Amino acid sequence: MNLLTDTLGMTEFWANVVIMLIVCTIVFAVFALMSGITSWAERRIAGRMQSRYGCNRVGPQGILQFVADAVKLILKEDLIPDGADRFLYKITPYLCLMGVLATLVVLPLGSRAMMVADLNVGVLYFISITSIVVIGILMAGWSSNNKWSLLGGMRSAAQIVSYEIPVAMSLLTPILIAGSLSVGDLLDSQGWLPWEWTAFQTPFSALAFFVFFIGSLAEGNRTPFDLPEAESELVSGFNTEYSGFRFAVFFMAEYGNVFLIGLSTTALFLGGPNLPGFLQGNPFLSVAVMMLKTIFIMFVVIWLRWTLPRFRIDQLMDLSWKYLLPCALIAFFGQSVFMLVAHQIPAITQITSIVVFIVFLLIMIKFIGRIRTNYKEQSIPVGLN
Amino acid sequence: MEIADLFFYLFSVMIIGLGGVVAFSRNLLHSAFALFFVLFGVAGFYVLLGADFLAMVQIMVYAGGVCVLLIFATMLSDNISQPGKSNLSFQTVLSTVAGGGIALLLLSAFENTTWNVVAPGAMEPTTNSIGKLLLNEYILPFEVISFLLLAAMVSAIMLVKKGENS
Amino acid sequence: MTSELKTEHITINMGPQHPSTHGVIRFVIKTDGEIIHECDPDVGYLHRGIEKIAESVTWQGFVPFTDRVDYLASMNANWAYCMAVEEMLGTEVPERAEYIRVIAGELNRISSHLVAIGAADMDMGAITPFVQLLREREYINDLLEMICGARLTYNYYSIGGVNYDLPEGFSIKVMGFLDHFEVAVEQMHRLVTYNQIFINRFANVAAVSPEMAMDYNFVGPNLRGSGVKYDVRRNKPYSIYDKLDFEIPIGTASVGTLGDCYDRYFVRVEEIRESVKILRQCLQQIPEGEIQAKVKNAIKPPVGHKYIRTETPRGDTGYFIYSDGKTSPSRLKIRTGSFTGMSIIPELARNIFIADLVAVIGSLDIVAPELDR
Amino acid sequence: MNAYFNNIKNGIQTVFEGMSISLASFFVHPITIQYPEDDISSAEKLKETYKGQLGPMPENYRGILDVDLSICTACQLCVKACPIDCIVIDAVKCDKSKVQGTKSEKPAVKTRTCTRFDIHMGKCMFCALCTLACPTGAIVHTKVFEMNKYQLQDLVLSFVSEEEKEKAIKRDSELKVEAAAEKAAKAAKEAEKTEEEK
Repeated sequence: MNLLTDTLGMTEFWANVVIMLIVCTIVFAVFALMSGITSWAERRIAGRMQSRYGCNRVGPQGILQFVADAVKLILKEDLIPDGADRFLYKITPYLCLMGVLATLVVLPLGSRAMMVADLNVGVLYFISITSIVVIGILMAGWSSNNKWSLLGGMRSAAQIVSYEIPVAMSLLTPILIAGSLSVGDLLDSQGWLPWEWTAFQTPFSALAFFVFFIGSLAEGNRTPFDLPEAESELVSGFNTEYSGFRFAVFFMAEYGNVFLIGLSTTALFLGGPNLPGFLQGNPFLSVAVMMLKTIFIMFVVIWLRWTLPRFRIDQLMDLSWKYLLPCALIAFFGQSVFMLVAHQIPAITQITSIVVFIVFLLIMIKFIGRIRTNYKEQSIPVGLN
Repeated sequence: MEIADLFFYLFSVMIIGLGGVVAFSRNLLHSAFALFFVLFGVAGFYVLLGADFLAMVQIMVYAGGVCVLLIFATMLSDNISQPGKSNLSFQTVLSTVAGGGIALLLLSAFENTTWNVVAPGAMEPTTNSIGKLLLNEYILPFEVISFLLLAAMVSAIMLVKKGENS
Repeated sequence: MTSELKTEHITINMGPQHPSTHGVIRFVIKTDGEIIHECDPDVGYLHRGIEKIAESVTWQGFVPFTDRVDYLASMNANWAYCMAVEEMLGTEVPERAEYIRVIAGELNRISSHLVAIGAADMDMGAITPFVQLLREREYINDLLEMICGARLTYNYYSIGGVNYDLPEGFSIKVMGFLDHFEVAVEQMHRLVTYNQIFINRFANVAAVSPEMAMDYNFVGPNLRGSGVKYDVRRNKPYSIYDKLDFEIPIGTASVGTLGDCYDRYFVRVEEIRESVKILRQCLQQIPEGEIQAKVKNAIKPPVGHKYIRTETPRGDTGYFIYSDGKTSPSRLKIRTGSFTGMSIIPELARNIFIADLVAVIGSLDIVAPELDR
Repeated sequence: MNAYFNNIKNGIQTVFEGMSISLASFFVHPITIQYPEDDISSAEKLKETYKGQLGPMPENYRGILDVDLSICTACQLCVKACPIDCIVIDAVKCDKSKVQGTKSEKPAVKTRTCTRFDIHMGKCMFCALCTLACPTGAIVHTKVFEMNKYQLQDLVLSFVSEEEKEKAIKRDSELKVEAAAEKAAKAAKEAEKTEEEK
């Protein structure tokens, strides 16, 4: 800022504009790259889970596949269906992308200092800005003049609107722990050790973490909640009619959403970029830690997609209203009571968090055991050769 | 010109222009979608005024909730799957009277209010104080309203369930 | 408050190109939002006139065409046709040939059921089990390729026996494969069949009562899914099935109502296990000997007609043959299982979700070419 | 209420089991054959790459058809067996050994030689009925399955070249002349004989 105003002789206004543009470019570049890489990773992971290779032709291990895809989609003819609402049809993909991108404003790519804006209503902003995506998908579905698209749009809107509630409710628990709505404060309320993360602090916050993760999967239209795009039912849902660059934008928004799920889960529940004391403030390390956790969560999201079947629309609503919402409320209420108790007996906080983490570890050990047995079963030779 | 001024004008243009679309568009869904952006622009104004909490609630409740419901309701109306559905109004007289009345009311309110002009300065975040006010001074109204909303919700479910059973 | 909201039904074309119609079928559905009011299946997109072709090719020459009736279970279709002609001629098939026929037929039944349950999984959005099950099917294709050289349209059965003998070491290879297969498929069932989401999608959807199933002339796994214990292999044994020990699985309403999608699906899962049992028995019992009965080059069956029923993966497949003593059939009619399954869809697809219709099609295991022939 | 909690319990358990299975298959080696790179006809290479999961192409694979004209007797059995009439054979009666340069122990006149042996691979449905019908094993399925062509006409395989055809026809006419001459000679001889007898 000072550099721009002093040395280049800019007015404060223009300096602001330039800084805004630079920040936007950086964030957008990271976002676009991450969504591209996610789409590549998804295909590779899906391939390996299905005993195939996945894309491995363009570039080393096929990593440039998304570039090739983007080039192909940009060069493709942009079709607008007959009878479509042309104006709405054209602007919709950008609206969806905008909704996803806008979320990045309050999510840190690294430490607290590396947020675009540390709003003091950050969490609220994060929840509410999703409505742009809802409108975008509704518009896409309606303006395509295709009944499958319309059904997809309606499904998506109903789904996102109803899953916003358990997500918002589950976020109350970390808000209660941090005592603030600012994402930066939420980061500061967690330590670098796993049992200092919000997710493992109490059984209730673990429950909230669970609800939040499932809810954000649903908001990101990922399997098992990918009803708006349910391939076997609605052909491709709201983006059935889109082709060319507009489809590429939808695609980017979709995979960017996976990145956002990872980023938000990490920042709000998994300790974010927090480092041990003596390394605190090292920007590279904090970015590395943040990205590592994010990529892990993204892997889990992709992994879930290639594991589970899809819900039906009424079961989806059941899950939201009958299962997740009560869970979120229990988590919120339990956390409040726990904090009242912990106010009297301070030692209980530490003990609970370690116990919760040990329980989590035990589950993981069991889980790894299952993976080992399944792997052994899969490696039984076929004996055809 | 401050950066905030730029946004002020941007949001103003957005609200007025899209407000015009809401009022004059012949396509019901175009109006509904435009309304979403009008509400969004109003939220932008709240931000400029330093009412951050209010702005977020505006987006969450009005833009994300009410407006989507509105669009749902619009889509339930006849023949809406065809784009280009027009919504010609035939009750010109009645709507002129109603609209003019409201406009007069607002104008008189605008004229008769003594506006508290505050010097521009660093505006404090409001979330904290709103929360404190709600849970201390206004706890009773707050609880009463939440109870009312709960009752409304339960009764709505009851009504729907009744319809289902018969 | 009493006045009804006026809504209109939307008419949607599901197909002929649609990811879940398993080929070229069209469903015209009238929906109220997500709920289907009326569904009108439209067949005939894949009509190739196979029954008419029979009238202009020789008796042996028609065998490769039966491959194309149901491309997922060509062996079984070959078998049905060959049996019908053999009955007309009065030819005795050598015992080794019968064993080979059962082995090939049951291998093909497994591979067909793998596609059926895999496609049902994929319709429910679980793509990994589908691909993994197809991988297992690929091994079966390899095995069948070893015995006849083709992977899909086998033309393996000939009138009076089979075309080729089993290659050397085939039994060991099949046994080795079965050891792998049982475990691998069981794992895929843990991945999707017993998954709670999957069960919720399939259980209690589109239940067909036993009476209804018989009224609509259901056959094969669909009929057994409704709890009717009827299998041509047991009730009217042909080939060597009366010597073999296997169960007829029926729907048990384990998670929902009797005859729902899950029952139909699960009968296929059980049938794969039974087929594995049959295969093991056959491979142990298989005798040495001829594989082909003496049949003249130009077959001329006596004047008359014959109707043969066999149990193919898609149910009771019947071949009606009318011969007027010439070198080609005078009239041939094929009765297939998919067609009877299709006829119940308008009945089942009333007041269910669009997503359920996909489940219904998947659980009925409809193969488009078999509908139209 | 019990069903409600059972649903949650089963849901979590089965999802965890499913996740462990899909992660286990994540570590299993893929079985896709990288087609142009991997040689699928060699068993050793496949065994090495795919850990014995994949079988090589079997010896009796039913690929594109091939004809060994040296043992073909032009008996037309394959033409009769083919249900879709994709094989066309024209033959002349002539000495195959002279045309093809192979030695035949059969008497020259009785062997038939193809002047045309066309198979329309675009029509062929690889049913192997022709190979089963062939008494000498002249027509066989090879292991070749790559037969992309730019022109539909290129899918018609002609096993008899123009040159050979001409040769055969020439030889045939020669033989005919020879036979006629022989016949004439024989007739003359017989006539002589009868005259002598007379």
